Amino acid sequence: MKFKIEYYAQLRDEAGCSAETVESIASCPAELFSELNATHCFSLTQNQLQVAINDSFSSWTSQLNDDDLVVFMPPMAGG
Amino acid sequence: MKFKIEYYAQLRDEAGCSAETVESIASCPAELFSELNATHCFSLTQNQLQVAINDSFSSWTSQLNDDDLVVFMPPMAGG
Amino acid sequence: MFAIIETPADLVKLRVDLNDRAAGGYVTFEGWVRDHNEGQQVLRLEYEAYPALANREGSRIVAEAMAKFDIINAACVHRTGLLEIGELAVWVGVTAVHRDTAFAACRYIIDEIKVRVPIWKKEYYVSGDSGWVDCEACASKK
Amino acid sequence: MFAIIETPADLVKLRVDLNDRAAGGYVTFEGWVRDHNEGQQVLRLEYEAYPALANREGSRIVAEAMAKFDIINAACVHRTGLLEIGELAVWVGVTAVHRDTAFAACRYIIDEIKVRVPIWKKEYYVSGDSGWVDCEACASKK
Repeated sequence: MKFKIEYYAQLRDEAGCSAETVESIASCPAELFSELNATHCFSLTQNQLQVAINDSFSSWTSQLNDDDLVVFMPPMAGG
Repeated sequence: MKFKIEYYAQLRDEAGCSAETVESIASCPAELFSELNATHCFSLTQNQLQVAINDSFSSWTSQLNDDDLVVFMPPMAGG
Repeated sequence: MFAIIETPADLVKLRVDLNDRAAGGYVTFEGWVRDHNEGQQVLRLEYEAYPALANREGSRIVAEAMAKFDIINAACVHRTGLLEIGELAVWVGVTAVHRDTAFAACRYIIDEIKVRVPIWKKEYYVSGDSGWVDCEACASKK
Repeated sequence: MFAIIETPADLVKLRVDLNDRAAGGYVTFEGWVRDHNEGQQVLRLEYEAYPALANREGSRIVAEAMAKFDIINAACVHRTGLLEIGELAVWVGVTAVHRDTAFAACRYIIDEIKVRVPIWKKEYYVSGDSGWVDCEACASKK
């Protein structure tokens, strides 16, 4: 399947890009993050992050579908 | 002794003036209020009011001195 | 800073005067003239103060808030005179490093102002009647 | 109303939009960029949002406040981009008939915004370093 990934804050800095499209056999965000982490060596671990699929908060074990937009989010720090 | 009295809000309406100077033998605000009440028939009783002498909150039994400014205050209703 | 004012508050200036490089949180409370009170439709309000004591007691309350809470600055102004619906009657502003104390101090100031500062209000009703309003503390005891 | 904004908030307009004849109390919270954080001197901040989800989650929080508290209206805006010391990063405004619920709802909104809305900030220090700031909830657990 093909996924669009967007990166923000320190994940963007570490990925070196704000978005990328990847081909993957990952069936859920946890698998997808593990794959991307192998490439980008993020300093944050999965349990420090939240994930959104298609602009909605999701669980790490949600089913991914082709063309999904997946965003991994560092701890919120607004305000 | 001579006292200057100022009236505010409903007490001013009921006294028909915002200030007056009175000659009195009252030794404390309680006595003074009782005298003035005989003249003006206020709708508020002493226990509903507070009193200030010379722009400071005072007790009803404080000693009055000649030329004191005495103000009887209805319940505060600011804000 | 506390002041009784007879003309509309300059909200921009009040805010700028509290701006501080060390402040991370700024909380304000505004009391507005609303169109109803205790079941009656209100046309306008008239506020009257005993100015010398009102300024003294208002300043004391702001100073108490500065002493009680870990805040940077605090200010309060209260209008007097005839006010129309929607007009600002009272304004409180508090700055602090963190929001917790700014909220607490702002709340403290407005609560104390309402029961301790010699200010009274007369309501003018749509019905044609008018009347001096009981104090907040008295009303809540009814 | 919730919005992510890229230019300074128009505080006059935000206030006028909340003005309501039935409102007696108006509480606002502003988060300002302060010159220090956790012992470091801060030069400026950069806020970044995930806009689609930030707008959605921010709007949800404001709607929750409207449902939970007896208030008339509520609004919140959050800046993104480079902000200098003293600039407004976040603004919350709440109107209500009485002040109790206005304070409570304003507090609820800012507390939730800080932990639930996907916004991040990078601090630029006087020392020349810079860094993304840990979330408020994480920092308090340290």
